Amino acid sequence: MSAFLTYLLNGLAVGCAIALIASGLVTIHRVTGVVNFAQGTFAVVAGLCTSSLLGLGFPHGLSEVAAVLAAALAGLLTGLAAIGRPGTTPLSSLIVTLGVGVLAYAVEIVLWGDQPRSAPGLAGSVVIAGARIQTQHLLVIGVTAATFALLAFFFGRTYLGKALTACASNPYAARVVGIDVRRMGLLAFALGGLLGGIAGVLVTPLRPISFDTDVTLIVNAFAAAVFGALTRPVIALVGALLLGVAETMAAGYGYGSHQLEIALGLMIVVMIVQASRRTTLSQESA
Amino acid sequence: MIDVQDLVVSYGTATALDHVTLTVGKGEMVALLGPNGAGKSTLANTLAGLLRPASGSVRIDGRLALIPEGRQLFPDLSVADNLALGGWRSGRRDPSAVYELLPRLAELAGRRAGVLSGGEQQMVAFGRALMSEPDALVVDELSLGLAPGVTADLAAHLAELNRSRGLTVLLIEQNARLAFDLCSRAYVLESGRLVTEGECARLADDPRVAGAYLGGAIT
Amino acid sequence: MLEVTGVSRSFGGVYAVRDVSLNVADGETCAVIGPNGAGKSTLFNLITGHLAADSGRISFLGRRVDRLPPHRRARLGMSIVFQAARVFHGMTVRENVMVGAHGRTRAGFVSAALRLPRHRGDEREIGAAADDALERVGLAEWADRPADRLPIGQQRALQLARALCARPRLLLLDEPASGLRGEERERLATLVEELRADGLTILLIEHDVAFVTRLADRIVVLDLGQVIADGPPAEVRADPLVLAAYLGQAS
Amino acid sequence: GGGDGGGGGSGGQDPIKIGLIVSLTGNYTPLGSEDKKAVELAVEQVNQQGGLLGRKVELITRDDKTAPDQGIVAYNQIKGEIDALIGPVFSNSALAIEPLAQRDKMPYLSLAPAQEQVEPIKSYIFVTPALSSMYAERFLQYIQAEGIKTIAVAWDSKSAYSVSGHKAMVELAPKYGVTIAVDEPYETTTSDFSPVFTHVRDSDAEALVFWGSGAPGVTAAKQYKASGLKTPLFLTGSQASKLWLEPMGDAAEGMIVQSAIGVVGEHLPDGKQKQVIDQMAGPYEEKHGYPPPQFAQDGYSASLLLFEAIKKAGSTDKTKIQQALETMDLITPNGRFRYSPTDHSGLTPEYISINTVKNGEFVPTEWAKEQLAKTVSALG
Amino acid sequence: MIRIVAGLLAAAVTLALPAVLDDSALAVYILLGLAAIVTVGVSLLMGYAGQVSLGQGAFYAIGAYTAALLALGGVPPVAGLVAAPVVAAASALVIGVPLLRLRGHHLAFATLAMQLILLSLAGQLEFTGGDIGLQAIPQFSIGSFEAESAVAYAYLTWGGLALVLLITHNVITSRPGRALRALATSETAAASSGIPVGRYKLVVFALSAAFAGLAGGIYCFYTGYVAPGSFPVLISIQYIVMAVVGGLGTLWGAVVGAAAITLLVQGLDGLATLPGMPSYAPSVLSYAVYALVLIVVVLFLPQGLLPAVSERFSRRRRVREERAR
Ligand SMILES: Nc1ncnc2c1ncn2[C@@H]1O[C@H](COP(=O)(O)OP(=O)(O)OP(=O)(O)O)[C@@H](O)[C@H]1O
Ligand SMILES: Nc1ncnc2c1ncn2[C@@H]1O[C@H](COP(=O)(O)OP(=O)(O)OP(=O)(O)O)[C@@H](O)[C@H]1O
Ligand SMILES: [Mg+2]
Ligand SMILES: [Mg+2]
Repeated sequence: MSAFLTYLLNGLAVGCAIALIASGLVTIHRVTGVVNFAQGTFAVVAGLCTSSLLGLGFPHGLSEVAAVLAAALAGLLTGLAAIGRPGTTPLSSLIVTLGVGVLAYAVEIVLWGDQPRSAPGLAGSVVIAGARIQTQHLLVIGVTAATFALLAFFFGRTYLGKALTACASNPYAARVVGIDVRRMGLLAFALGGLLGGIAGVLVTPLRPISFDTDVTLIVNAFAAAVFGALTRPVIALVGALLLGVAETMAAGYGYGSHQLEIALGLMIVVMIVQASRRTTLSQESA
Repeated sequence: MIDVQDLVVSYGTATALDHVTLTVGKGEMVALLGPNGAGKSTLANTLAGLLRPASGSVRIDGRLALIPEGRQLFPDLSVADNLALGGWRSGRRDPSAVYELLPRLAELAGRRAGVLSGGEQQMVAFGRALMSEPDALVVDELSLGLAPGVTADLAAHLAELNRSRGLTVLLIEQNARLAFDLCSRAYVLESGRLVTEGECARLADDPRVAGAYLGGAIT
Repeated sequence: MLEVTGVSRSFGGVYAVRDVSLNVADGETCAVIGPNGAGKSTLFNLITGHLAADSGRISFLGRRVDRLPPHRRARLGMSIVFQAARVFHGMTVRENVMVGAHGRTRAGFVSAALRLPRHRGDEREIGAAADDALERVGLAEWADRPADRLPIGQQRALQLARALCARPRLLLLDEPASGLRGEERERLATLVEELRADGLTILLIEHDVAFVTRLADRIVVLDLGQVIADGPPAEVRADPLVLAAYLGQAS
Repeated sequence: GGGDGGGGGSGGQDPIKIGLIVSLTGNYTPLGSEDKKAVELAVEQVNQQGGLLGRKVELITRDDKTAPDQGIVAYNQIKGEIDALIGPVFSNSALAIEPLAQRDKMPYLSLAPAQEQVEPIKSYIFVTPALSSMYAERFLQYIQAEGIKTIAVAWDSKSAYSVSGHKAMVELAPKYGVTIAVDEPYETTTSDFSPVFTHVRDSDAEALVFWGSGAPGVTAAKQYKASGLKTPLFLTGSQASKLWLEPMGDAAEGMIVQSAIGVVGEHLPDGKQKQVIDQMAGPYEEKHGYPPPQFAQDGYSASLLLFEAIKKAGSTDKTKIQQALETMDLITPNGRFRYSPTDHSGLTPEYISINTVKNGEFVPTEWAKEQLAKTVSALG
Repeated sequence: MIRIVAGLLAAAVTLALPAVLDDSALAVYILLGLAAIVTVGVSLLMGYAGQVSLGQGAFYAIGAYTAALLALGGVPPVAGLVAAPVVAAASALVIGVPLLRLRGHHLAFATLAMQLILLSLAGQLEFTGGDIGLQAIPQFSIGSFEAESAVAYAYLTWGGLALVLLITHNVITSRPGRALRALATSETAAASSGIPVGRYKLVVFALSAAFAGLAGGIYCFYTGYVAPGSFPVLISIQYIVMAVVGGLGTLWGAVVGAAAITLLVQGLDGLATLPGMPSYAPSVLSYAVYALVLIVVVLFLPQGLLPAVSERFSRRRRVREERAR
C-alpha cells in the first residue's frame, strides 16, 4: 500500500513537471493558434540561467526570479519572430518556433557550453502516510497546482483571458471588435515563456539540463497539451498527471523498460475514444 | 461621419476598389448596393481598419463598428462572452440591453456560438456590434439568413438608434427594397467603381437599378 | 421518394428536431420554412447523414438509409448545398465542381496512378459534366479561378454547381438565395424551375417567402423542432399558427 | 605539386592526415566535443615535438550529427585524404562506418564502447574505451572482495552501454558467487526512480549497481539520497566526472563510483602510468579550465595509440599501420593497451578504479588502491 | 510547355550527375534523393490531403528494417526492396485505422508517439538487433549485377524518386487527387459529394508510408546498417520542414525543399569543421545559420521556395509578353 502511494505521489510530481511545460504550450496555442516547439527552450534557458546565477553567488529566490524573467523575455522574442510579421500562417509560425529552438542551441552553447548543468533545490524528503517523496517534488506539485488554478481562472473567468482566447478562436473577428491580435499574441508568448521558465527553474534541481534537453521536455508536454486539445489547461493537466502516474506505475509494477510505450499508448487510446464520440460536423462547425 | 476620398484597395495585383469617393453624414443612413464581387465587403473592411488602402483616405468621426459578412463570431466562446467582447472598445461588459432587444439571445446566452443556427449567429453579430456603443455602424448584409420577422425587428431597431442617438449607418444589403425603405441615400458599386448615387426614392425609379436590385422573385 | 418518420435529435437535452415526419414525392419541390433556430438545417443534416438521429427512421428510394454514412447516401443520389459556403481551398472553381461527380464515377488510386483507360474515360466525362454545371449556374467564365477567393455569392453558386455535377435524384438546398440580389435571385429561381422541369426532386430551406411561394409545390413549417404546418403554399401562408410563429411580424 | 615527381623529398613535407569523426551536434555533443578537444590537444603536443616521421600531423574533423547516415557522409567526404581515422563515440555511427573503413583498409580507432565492434574481430577496427563488460567484471571483483553475495542491478534499457554492461554482469555474476536479486530496467527519460528504490528496499540486496549515463545518473543518485535507502549505491564509469559531481554536491559523499585509471591519477604511485596521465591532464585543465573527463581521455588515448602505430610502421602505409596496431603495447591515460590479432580492445579490467566520493573528489577505495598499485608497478 | 522542358532538363541533369560526382558528393546525392522520396509522401499527405504526420520516420524505419531483415535472411535484395514499401504501407493501414480517427494536432501527436513506440520496440527486440541494430546487410543486387559503387545507388535512388513523383503526379491530377484536396478543406462537404473520407485518408496515409518505406529500403542497402539511432524523431520533423520550405501542395516543392535543406546542412558542416574555427564553431554555426535561413525563408517566402521562384518567373514572363504587345 505504501509502495502504491509512493508511486502515485511521485508519479503526480513527474506529471506536474510535464504539466508546467504543457501549460505554456496551451497558453500560446490558445491565443495564437501556434504550436510552439520552442517551449522546451524556455525551460532550458531558465534552468541554465539559474545555475549560472547561483554559481555566481546570487542568492536563491533572486536567481530563480531573474531566470524566469529571462525565459519570459525569450518567449517575447520568440513571439516577435513567430507572429510579428503580418500574414504568417500558424504552420509557418510553427516552423519558425522550430527554428528559434535550434537558434537557441547556438546561443546557449556560446553562453553555457554544451555540457549539462544543474542547480541545487530543496534538499531532503518528506514522509506522507508511509510514502517518501522528495521535498523538491512537493514544491513542484504545489507550484503546479497554483499555476493551473490561476490559469483556469484567468482564461475562464477574466475578461482579458476571454479576449486572449478570442484571438485564436477567430482572429478576424477579434480585429473587428478592436482587439490588437498581434499584441495579444506577443503577450501570450511572454506568458508562455514565463510558464516555461517556472518549469525550468523547478526541474533543474531534479535533472541536469543541457541545451538539447528541450526535446525530451517537449515530447511529454506536447502529449499532455494535445490531450487538452491545446486549448484547455485543466484537461492538459489531467493528461500530464495521467502520463506521469502511468509511467511510475508501469515501472513500479514491472514494466520499467516499457514505461514510455505504456504511457504514450494509453494517451493515444484515450484520445481515440474521445474522438469517436465527436462527430465530424461538430468539429468543423467552427 | 464617414468620409472616403479617392480610395483604392487591392489584393495583390487585383484592384478591388478603384478610386471610390463616398460620404455618410453624421446621423445619416446610407445604403450601398452592388452585385456579387463588386467590392462592398472590401470597402466595409477598409472602413473598419482591417484592410490598408493602397491610396486615398478614410476619415471617421467617433467609434465605428462593423457587422461583418458571414457573421464571424468567436465559435469557441459562449454567446454571452461573444457579446461581452463586443464591448472591448467601449468598456461595456453587460449585455442586458442587447438581451432586451433580442430576447432569443438571452435564452442562448450560455451556448457555444459555433453551434448556433445561421440566423441565431446573425443576431449575435448584430448584438455584438451594438455592445461597442458605436457612433457609426457598417452593416455588411443585415438580412442574411434571418427570418422575415427578425429582419424587420432589426431594421426597426436600426432606425430607432439612428433617430434617438444619431447613429450613422452604412448599410450593405442585397434586399434593396429593405435598404430603400430604411435609408435616405444609396450608392451603387460595380466592379470596384461607384456607378450611381442618389436619393433612394429617385434610385428606386431608375429602371436600371430597379431591374437589377428590386426585380425578380420578390413579388 | 424520401420518407422521414418520427425523427428526433437533441443537443444536450435541448431538442433541435422533435418527432418530425415528412414525405417528399418523386419530382416534388418541397420547401421547409421556420424561424431561426427552428431546426431546419439540423433536419437536413439528419437526412444527409451528417448528424445521427436519436430516434426515427429515414428511407430514400424505398431503402432505409438512417444507418448509412453520408457518402453512401450521396451515392444513392442525395446532394446538399449547405447554408454556410463550404468551398474546397487550393482548387480552381472547375476542380471544385468536378469533385461533385465523385460519387458516380469509379476510377480509383490504382487506375489514376497508372493512367488506365477507365481513368481517362472518367476524367473526360467529369470535365464535361462540370463545364455543363458551371454553365447552368452562370460561373463558366470563373472556371479557372481559385475558388476560395470568390465573393460569397459566387461561392454559393459554385456549391450548387457541385451538387448538380453529381446528377442527384434529390437536391437539398439550404437558403440558396441568401446573399443574392434581385437579378441574381431571379436567375436562381429560373434555374430551380428548370431543374424541376427536368424531374429533379427538391427540398428547399428559404426565408424569402415570395421565393418559396413561387417555387414550392408544398411548404412544411418547422417551429421549435416540430412540424406545425404542411400543405400547399397558399394554405400554409394563411395558417394562423404559421402567421403567429413565423410570418406574423413581417406582414 | 606534380612537378616534383612521385618519389623523394616532397613526401617528407606532406602532413600526415588523421581523420576524426565525432558528434558535434545532436544528442552526443557533450561527449563528442570532449573527444575533439582531447584529440586536438594530442595533435598539438605531437607537432610541438616535431611531428611524426618528421612530418606534421594534421587533423581533419567531421561531424556525424549523432546520426549513422551522417557518419557515412562524413566518412565518404574525408576517406580519400586521410591516413587513419579516429571514429565516433556514438555506437550507431561507429557501426555504420566500420564496414566501409574495413573495406577501404582504413586503420580505425573507435571511441564507442560497443562490444559488437570487436565481436567478431575486423582486422582494421580497434576500440579505445574500456568495454562495459570490463566495468561489469571489475565491479564484480570488488563486490566479491567486499564479501557481498546479493545485489540489485538497475539499467537503462535504452542505452547500448548500459544494456551490454547489464548483460555482462548477469553472465559473470555466478563466476564471482554473486546473486542478482533485483533486476530493474528503466528508460533514459525516466524522471522518477522511486519504483526502483522501493523494489530494492523490499529485497535482501546488499548493494545497488546502477548502469546509466547522462541525466539519469544524476536524477537517480539524488533521489536515492532522498529516498533514505540504506543499501549502498554503486555507480559505473559514466558518472566519474564533474558533470555528475557538481550537480550532486554534498549528496554524493560516500557513494561508490567506478572510473578509468586516468581519473584518479593523483592517487597513483609515481611511474609511467602517472606520467602519461599528467602529460594530458595538466595541459588539458590549463586550456579548458577543468580536469579531462572520461571521453577526453578516450580521445587522447586513441591519438597516442595511433601516433605510436604510425611511428612503429615507419610510414603512413595503411597495412603497416594496421600491423603495428595489432602488435601494440602502449601505456595511455586509459591504461596499458595490448592489441593483438585476437584482441582489438586491448584493455583489461585492472585499469578500472573503484572510488568513493570524499570532499567532492573521487578517491580510490583501499581495495582499489592496493589493486592499482599492483597494476601500475608492473608497468614500471 | 516551359514546365515540361524544365522537367526534362532537371531529369537529364540529375541523371548525368552521378557519373561526375565523387564518393563524398554521391553520398549527399543519395541521402538527398531519399529525403526527397519521403518528403513527396509528406507533401502528398499534408499539402494535399491535409493530414499531418510527425511519424513519417517510422515508415522509413519499417522499410529499412524489412529490407534488411529479408536480405539477412537470404531473400534476394530485389524482393526485399519490393517488400519494403509494401510492408510499410500495410503497417500504415493497420496503424491508420484507429489513428486516423484523430485530426489535426491529435493526429500529429499520435503519429509522433507511434514512431517513439516503434523505435523503442526495435531497440529492445532480439530479432531487430536491439539498440545496436542490424549489421552486414548484403549489397543490393539484381540477378548477377551487384551494386557495389555509390553510383549504382545513386541511380537506384533516382529511379525511386522518379517513380514516386510519377505516381504522385498522376494521383493528384485525377479523381482521387481532387477528393483528397476536398477532404482537406471540409470532410463534411467532401462526404456530401460521395467521397468515402475515412477510406481515402487511410489510402493516402498508406501511400505516403509506402514512399517512406521505399526510401528506407534503398537506405538499408546503401548504408548496409540500420539501427534505431538512424531514425530519430527529429528526422520526421525535418521532412515536414523540407515540405514546407519547398512549398506545400506542390509536387516539385518537396524535391526542392529536400535539396535545399540537405545541401544547406552539408555545406554548413564542411564550413564549421574547417581548421582554425573555434571549438564551438560546428554546433554554433550549423545550428545558428541553419535556423536563421529556415526562419527567413519561412517568414519571407511563406508559400515556399518553389512557388516563390516560379511566380517570379511567370511575372517576368507576363511583363515581357505585355511589352511585346
Ligand atoms: N482575400 C482576397 N484575395 C484576393 N481577392 C479577393 C479577396 N477578397 C476579395 N477578393 C476579390 O475582390 C473583389 C471584391 O470582393 P468583395 O468581397 O469586396 O465583394 P462583395 O461586393 O462584398 O461581394 P458579395 O456581394 O458577394 O459579398 C472580388 O472580385 C473578389 O474576388
Ligand atoms: N451541434 C449543436 N450543438 C448544440 N446545439 C445545436 C447544435 N446544432 C444546432 N443546435 C441548435 O439547434 C437549433 C436548431 O438549429 P438549426 O441550425 O437546425 O436551425 P435552423 O432552423 O436552420 O435556423 P436558421 O434559419 O437560423 O439557419 C438551434 O437552436 C441551434 O442552436
Ligand atoms: Mg460581401
Ligand atoms: Mg439553418
